[in-house]
Amino acid sequence: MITAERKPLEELIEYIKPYKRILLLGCNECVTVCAAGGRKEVGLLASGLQMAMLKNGKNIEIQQHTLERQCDPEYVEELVQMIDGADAVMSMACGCGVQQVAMRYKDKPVFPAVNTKFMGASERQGVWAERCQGCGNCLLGATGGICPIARCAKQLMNGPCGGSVTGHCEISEDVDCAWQLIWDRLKALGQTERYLEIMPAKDWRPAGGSGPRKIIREDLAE
Amino acid sequence: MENFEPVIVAFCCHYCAYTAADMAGSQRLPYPANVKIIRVPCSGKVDALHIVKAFEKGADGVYVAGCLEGDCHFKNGNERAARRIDFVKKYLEEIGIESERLEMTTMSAGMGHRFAEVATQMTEKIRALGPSPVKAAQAA
Amino acid sequence: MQNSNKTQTPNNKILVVGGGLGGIRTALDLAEAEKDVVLVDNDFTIGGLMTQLDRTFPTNNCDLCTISPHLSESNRQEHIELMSMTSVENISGEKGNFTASLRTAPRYINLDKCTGCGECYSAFPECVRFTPGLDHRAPTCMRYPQATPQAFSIDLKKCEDVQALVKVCPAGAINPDDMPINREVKCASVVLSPGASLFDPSHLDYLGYANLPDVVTSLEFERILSASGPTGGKLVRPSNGEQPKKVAWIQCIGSRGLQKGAGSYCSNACCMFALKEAIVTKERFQEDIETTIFYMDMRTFGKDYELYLNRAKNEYGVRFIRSRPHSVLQPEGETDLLLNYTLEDTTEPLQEKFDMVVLSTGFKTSEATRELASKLGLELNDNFFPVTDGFNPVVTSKKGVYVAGTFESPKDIPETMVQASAAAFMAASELGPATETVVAEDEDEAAEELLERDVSLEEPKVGVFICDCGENIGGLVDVNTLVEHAAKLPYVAVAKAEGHGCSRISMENIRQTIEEEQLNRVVIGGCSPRTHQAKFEDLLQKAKLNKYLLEIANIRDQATWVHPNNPEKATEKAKDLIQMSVGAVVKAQPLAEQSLPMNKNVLVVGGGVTGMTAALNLADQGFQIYLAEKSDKLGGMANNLLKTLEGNDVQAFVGDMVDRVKNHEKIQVFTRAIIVDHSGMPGMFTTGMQSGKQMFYRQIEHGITILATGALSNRPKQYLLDESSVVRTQLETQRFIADNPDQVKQWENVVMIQCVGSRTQENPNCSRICCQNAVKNALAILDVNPEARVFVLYRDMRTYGFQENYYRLAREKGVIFVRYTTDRPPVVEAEGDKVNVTYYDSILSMNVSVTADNLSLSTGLIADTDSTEELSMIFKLPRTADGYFLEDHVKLRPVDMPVPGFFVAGTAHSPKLIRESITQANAVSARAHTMLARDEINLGAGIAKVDGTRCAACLVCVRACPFDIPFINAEGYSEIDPAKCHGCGVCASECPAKAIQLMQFEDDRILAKVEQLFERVIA
Amino acid sequence: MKTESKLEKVLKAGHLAVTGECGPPRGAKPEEVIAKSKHLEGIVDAINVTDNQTAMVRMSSLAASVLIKQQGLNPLLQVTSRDRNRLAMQADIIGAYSLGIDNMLCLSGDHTKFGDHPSAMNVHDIDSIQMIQMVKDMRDKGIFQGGAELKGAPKMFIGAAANPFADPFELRVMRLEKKIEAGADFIQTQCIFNVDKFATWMEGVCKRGLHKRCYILAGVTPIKSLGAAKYMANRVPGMDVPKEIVERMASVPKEKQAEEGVTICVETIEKLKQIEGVAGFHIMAIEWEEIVKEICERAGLLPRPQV
Repeated sequence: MITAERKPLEELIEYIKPYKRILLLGCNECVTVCAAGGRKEVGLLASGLQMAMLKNGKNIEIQQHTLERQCDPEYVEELVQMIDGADAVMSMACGCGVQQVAMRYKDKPVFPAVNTKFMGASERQGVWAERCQGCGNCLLGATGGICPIARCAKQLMNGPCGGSVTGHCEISEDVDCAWQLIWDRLKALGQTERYLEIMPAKDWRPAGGSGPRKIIREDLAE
Repeated sequence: MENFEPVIVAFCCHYCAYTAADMAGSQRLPYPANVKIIRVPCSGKVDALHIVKAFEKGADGVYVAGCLEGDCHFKNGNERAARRIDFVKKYLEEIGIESERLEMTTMSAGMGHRFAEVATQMTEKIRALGPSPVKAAQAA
Repeated sequence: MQNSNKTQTPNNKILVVGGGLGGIRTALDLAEAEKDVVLVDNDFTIGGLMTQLDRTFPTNNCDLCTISPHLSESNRQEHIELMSMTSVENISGEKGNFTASLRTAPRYINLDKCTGCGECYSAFPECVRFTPGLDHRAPTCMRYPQATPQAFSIDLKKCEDVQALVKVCPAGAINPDDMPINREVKCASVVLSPGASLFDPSHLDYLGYANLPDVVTSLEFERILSASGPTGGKLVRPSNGEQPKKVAWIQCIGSRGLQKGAGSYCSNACCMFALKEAIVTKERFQEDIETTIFYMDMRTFGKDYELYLNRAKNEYGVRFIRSRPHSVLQPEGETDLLLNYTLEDTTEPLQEKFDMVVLSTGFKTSEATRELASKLGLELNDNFFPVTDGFNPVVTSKKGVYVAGTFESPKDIPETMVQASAAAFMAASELGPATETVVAEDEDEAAEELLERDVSLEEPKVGVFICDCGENIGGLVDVNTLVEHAAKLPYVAVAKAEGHGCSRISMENIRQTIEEEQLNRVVIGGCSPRTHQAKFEDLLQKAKLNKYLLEIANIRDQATWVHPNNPEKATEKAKDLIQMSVGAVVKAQPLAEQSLPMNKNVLVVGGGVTGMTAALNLADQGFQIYLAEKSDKLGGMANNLLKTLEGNDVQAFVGDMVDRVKNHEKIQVFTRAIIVDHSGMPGMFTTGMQSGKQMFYRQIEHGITILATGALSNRPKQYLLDESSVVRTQLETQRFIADNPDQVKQWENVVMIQCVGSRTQENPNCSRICCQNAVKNALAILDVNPEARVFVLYRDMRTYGFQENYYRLAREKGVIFVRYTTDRPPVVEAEGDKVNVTYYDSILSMNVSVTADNLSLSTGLIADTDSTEELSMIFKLPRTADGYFLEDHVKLRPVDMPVPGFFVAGTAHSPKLIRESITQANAVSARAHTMLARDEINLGAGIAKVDGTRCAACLVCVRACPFDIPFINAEGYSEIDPAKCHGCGVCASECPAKAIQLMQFEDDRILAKVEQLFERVIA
Repeated sequence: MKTESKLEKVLKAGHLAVTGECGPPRGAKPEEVIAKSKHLEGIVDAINVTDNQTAMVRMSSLAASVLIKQQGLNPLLQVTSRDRNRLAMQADIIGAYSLGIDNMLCLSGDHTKFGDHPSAMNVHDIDSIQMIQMVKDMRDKGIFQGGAELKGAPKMFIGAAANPFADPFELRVMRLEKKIEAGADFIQTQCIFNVDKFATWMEGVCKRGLHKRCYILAGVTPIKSLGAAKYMANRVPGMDVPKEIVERMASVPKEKQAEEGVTICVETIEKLKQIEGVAGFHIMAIEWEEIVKEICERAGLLPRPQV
C-alpha cells in the first residue's frame, strides 16, 4: 500500500489562502487504510481548515468528497458535477491521485494535502513501515524475502555494514538491520550459503533510472 | 469579554461519567450550567471528528469523561479515548486553538462530587482562557 | 417449545398479599421467573409506605422517581394479576393447595374508563378518596402522581348527590351501582408482605402529639417535605404556616418498650429515617435552621450507614443529644414547644425551645394483619410478628406461607427488598424446578411487533413532551417556556407539558398524542435516560412506534437539580438540552433488536453458607452450578460459629448443608479455586479459574455469576489481643465458653469492649454483628456462671429488631452496660494472668477499674479486600471505599450488581448475620432465576453496523474492537456480528472510511446535538 | 605482486605492516594535511586518507592524498560508496592512480544522518563489495564496471574494511570472505579493544584459510581520555570497548589518562602480535597523529623495514 501523512496545516493554509471555495478530496484506497486521507481525515481537515482560515479572518466554503480511487480517471470523472463550485481543489490522495485530478481539470489549481511517503506494510494498528522501493527488479528471492534496498539504510546488497548492533541499524535503535533479518531468514531456511554469492552491482534502470516508468499490458491496453 | 460565559461540551460515557452526572444531580451538587452533556456508550466512541466539529461550531471547551483507568466497561475504550484526545490536542494547536481547551478525564459512576468538580474546574479554566479563537473570529 | 397453558394449572399460582414495595418486588421476581402471581392490596393504589416518603436514605433520592418505573413494571407484567382494594378474607388448605377467599371492595369507578383526570375530586372533594391515611391534617389530591392503578376511588357514604357526581366524570367512569366482588383463588403458596403500621402516639399526653399541631410523626414530617405532600414540598409549621427555625427529633417512640403500648423491639429504621429528615431539612435551609436529634443509641448499622451518620454530624451540623426527653409542652400563650430532658451525666433538668418536634415512631403490626395471620394459623411472637425459622426469616410456622418486609420484623427498604426476593424464591421453589415454561404469548407478541408503524418514508414529525417532575423540574423552571421554545423547533409537530411524564396518565396522554398526531419521533424532557429510557421505549411501542425513535433530554439531573440557584440558567440549559434532543431524534431511525440464547449455568464464587445456599437453591431448580471456594473446605466463617443469638445450632446446620452441596448432582465444587480471567456478556460468560492443589486451569461457561466471597474477621492489634491469654475476640470467647465451662465458672469479672476496629478512622463502618454477639456471649457466660460480673463497654448498643429483647434480658440478668466515647476509650493493662480494664463511667463521672478474668473484644468484620479487589478487576465491578462489593442500587436493587448477570450476597455485600446472609442468598436466587427463566438474552439494538460500500477493508475495526468481533468477510468488507457486538462504538470512532455507525449513537445524531447546541448559543 | 604499492611489498616480504590515518581538514588548508602526514613520516607504511569521514564534508580524499604524495609519503585513498555513483568513483580512481596513488580502501561510509548534511541523499549506487569487484576488474581485466575496455588500468592495491565486532557476529567471517572473493588484497579492521572477541573472529578467519588469501591489518586506537573511552563504548555503532578498558581509564587521574591510553594500545598490539593471521596494524590516532610514533616505538614496530 502507498502510505501518506497529512501535511502541516500551516502549509495547506498557504495553498488555499487565495481561494474561497475549496473542494477537498479523499480517496477510499491506500490513504484511507493508512489513516491519511479517507472520509474521516477529510472531515477532520475540512473542519480544521475552516477554523484556521476563520482565525485568519476568512470564511471559506469547503465541499468534501471521497472518491473510490483517485488514481483512476473514471472515478475522477465524478468530480465534473462539483468542480465548478470550487475555486481550488485540495486532495488527500497520494501523489498519483493529485496528479490525476490536475490532469483532468486543467484550469483548476490542485494542491496536495498529504505527503506521499512510501510503499509500506502495516506493522500493527497505526504503524506503517517501508517495505518496497519499487526498484523494478525484485531480488527478494535471493535475500530470504527481505528487501535490502528498501530496508537497509545504505541499500547494501552484500551484507551488513559495521554499524549493525544487536539487530538494529546504526541510524536508529528503532530500525531493524535488514541484513540481520535476512541472515536470520537464511538461517531459518537453511540457505546460509546463499550469502556468499556476491550480488553484482544493481541495474537501476527498472527502478526509474531510465526515466518515468510505465507498464503496458498489450492484451488489455486499448 | 467581561461577561464571557463559555460553552463546554462534555462527552460522557454511559457507564461511569454520565452516571456520575446523574449522581451529581441526585446529590444536588451544583456545577456551572456552561457544561452540556452528550451521552455516548463509551468514551472510546467519541470520534476525533465530533470533538473538532464541536470546536468548529463554537465550543469554547470540550472534555471527554470516561471510566477510571482499568474500569472501562468495554475493556480499554477509555485508554483509546485518552490517546485520541492527545492526538486531537496536537491538531488543535495546529489549527491555533489552545490545546487546554480539550481534556480527557475519568471518574467512576459513584463520583458525583468529582463530576461537579471537573465541570467546575473546566469551566473556570475555559473562562480564564477566554472565548475560543474560532468563536472570536466568527464574531469579528 | 411447549405451551405454558398446559403446565400452568390453577394450582401453581402464588398469592402475594400486600402491594407495598416488598410485595411488588416479590411479584415482579416471580413474574419474571415465569410464575403467575395474584397481587392483592387493600388500598386503592399499590406502592405502600414508600410512596409517602420524600427522599430515602442513604442516597437522598426522590422515591417517586425510583419507584415509579417499578410500579409500572409491575403493572405491565402479564404474569401478574393486580387486585387493588382487595382484602383476604380467609385462606384455607395446605402447602401446594391453598384456597384464598378474596373480597374486592367497590371502587365505584370503572378502571377501564377512568383517566385519572381529577374532575370528580375537584368538584366533590369530600367523596373522593385520596387520603394518605395517616394524618389529621394533610390531604393530598392523589397519593402520588404515578399511582397504579391510576384512578380515584369514591367514598359513596360521604356523597350526597350521587347523580351530580356521576355526571361530572367526562369519561363516564363513575358507577354508583358497583358491588363488592368475592372471589376464590387457588394458589400453591402465599407470600405475606402486608407491611406494618406505625405506632400511634396520640395517647401519650406528655408528648403533646394529640393536641399540639407542631408535634408530628416522622412520616408526617416526610409528607410535609414531599413535593407531592399537602404543602407541595414546603416545610412549614402546621400551626402557623411559617418556616420552622428549630426542629427536634425524638427517637424510639413506640419502640424498645419505652412507652405505653410500645413494642419491646427496636424498629430498626428510625435512626436512619431521622438522620435523613434532618439532613434534607438542613439541605433546604442551610444555616437558617437548627436540627437536633434526641436519641438513646444511634443505630446506623447498615451498609455505609455510619458514613451517613458522620456526614450528618460533620457536614450538615446536625446536633445529637443522648437523652430521652420526658415531655413536650407548649407554655400558655407561646407558639414554641418546650422540650424537657436531662443528660446522662447530670440530674439537672434541662429545657430547650423548639418550633417543631418530630416523633420517630416505630413499626407495629396492624390489627388486620394479625387477624390475617391467625386465619392462616401463623404462630406470632409476643409482639405479634410472625415466628420464623431460625436460619430463614421468610419461612413461617406454616408450610407454604412466607413473609417478607416489615411484617416479618421492622426493617428498612433494602432489607425489605432482599426479603421480598427471598420470599419470591421460596414461594417459587414450591412449584418445583423450572420446566420449559415458555411464553404462550409468543404469537401475540409477534403479532404486536407487526403492528409497528413503518415511518421510514415519512418526514420527521416530532412530539416533545416535557415533564415538570413535580417540583423537581417545575419548581425551578417554567415548563411552559420550554414548551414554547420546543414548539418552534424544526420538525416539531407537537410540544406539550406533561406533568409527571412517567405517571400513567401522562404516559397515556403521550401515547394518544403520538397516535392522533401521527408523530414519528418523540423527545421527552425529563429525567435520566438511565432510569427512564426503557419505560418510554415501551410507551413508544404501545403507540406503535419503533422504540428507538426516542430521545430523552435529562433536564432534571442536568439542569434543575444542579443549577438550583439560577432558574434562568437552568431554563436556558434545559432549552439547549431539549433542542439538542430534537435535533438528534430527527436523525433517529427504526432499529431491530438482537437476541442470543441464555446459558443457564451458574457460577457461585464463595463456598460459605451464603454461596452454598444460593448454589443449593438454584441446583434444586435444575440449574448446573459451579461453586468456587478459595479455601480448601466449604463452610466459610460459619465453621467458627456455634450458636445464634436465638440459640440455633450453627454447626449442625452448616454440616448438613456441606453434605447436601457435596452430594448434589447439579453442583460441582472447586476448592482452592482462584478466578483468573473472565469474558463474555450477561447470559454467556466465560470464566477461567485455577483450582485444587495442582492449580489446574479450566474455563467455565455460565450465564450468571453470584458473588458470595464473604468478609474477614477483623483482628486489630489493640487491648492486648494476641499478647494476653485472657484477651479474646467474641468468636474465640464463644468457643472458650463451650469448651471450658469449668474455667468460666471460676470467672469473677468479664469485660467486653465493643467497636474494636469498627467505626474507626481506618474502618469507618459499623460491623453490625458485634452488639448481638456481646449480648449472646454475656448471656452464655451467665448461663454457665450466674455469679460472674459482666461489663459491656459500648459506644451505641445496636441490638436492632428483636435483638433488643436479648439486650433487655442481659440487663435484667445483671450485665452492666457502660457507654464509652472515643475520646476516652477504655485502657487495658496486663496484671498477672489477668487484665486490668479502666474505663470512664460518665454517670459516676469517674474512672473505674475492673480486674478481668476474661476480656472479650468485639472485633467485627472487615472486607476481604484482597479478594474483592482482584475480583472487581477481573469482573469489572465496583466496590465501596472499604472494599465490599457495591450493588447497583443500594435501596431498590440491593443484591444486583451494576453489570447484569452479577449478583452479590452475604458478607461480601456488607457485614451481616448468618440469617441475613441466607436471606440474601435466597434473594439472589430469585433475582438469578428471573434471568435463568429466559431462553434468550435481549441484546438491544445498540450495535455497530458496517456500510460495505464505504468499507476499505483496512482492518482498523478488526484490530480496535476490544472483543475481537469484526472480521473481513468473503465479500471483502468488514462484518460485525450483531449478536456479539457489545455496542461500545470504538470501531465506529476509529474507522477511517466512516463506514461504521453505532446504532443509536450515529455520527449524524451526535453531530446534530453539537449543531443544535451551538445554533442556540450563537443565535 | 599485483601492484607497485609499497604497502604490498612490506606485507609480501612478511613484515608486520603499519598504517596510519590522516583526516583531511574542513577547509582549504593544505598545510594541515602536510603537518599531519609529517608526524607519520618514517613511522607507517601507508597513510589512510579518509573520505568525508563521519559524513562530514572535508577536503576530498583524493586531493589530500595527492598532497601527501607530494610530500613523498604513501597515501592510502579511502573511497565511500555514499557520495558518488559508479561513474564518479571510477573517474576518481583513474585520476588517483594517474597521480601516483596506488593504495585504496573501499568503504560504504557512515550514513549521512550522522554528519553535517543529514538531508543529503545517500547515493549507494553500488556497495563496498561491488566497489572492490569494480576496482579489481579495472585493474586485472582492464574493464570499466559497465564492461567497456579501459585504456591504462589503475594498478590499485585494494583494501577493504572489516568489523569483527558488529552483528550478526557469525556472519562476520563470511562477510570477510565475500570481500576477499570480490578482490580485496588487504583488510583493515575496526579498532580492537576486545582482543578475545577479535581472536575468536580470527580463529574463524584462519579456519577458512582467509588469512592466506589476504593481509589482515588489525586496527588499534590510543584512547586519549576517559571521555573518549566512554564515547566509543556507548556512542559509536559497531565499536566494542569492554568495561575493563573504561574502568582502567577511569582508575587513573585525568592528566595520566592519555598515557594510560597509549599503554593500553601498546599492550593490545603486543597481544595481537600473538594471534595467527595478523599481518600488521592500522593505527588510528585521529587528531593525535604525533602519538603514533611513540606507540610504534614502544610496540617495537620501528624502524620500518625498507623494501
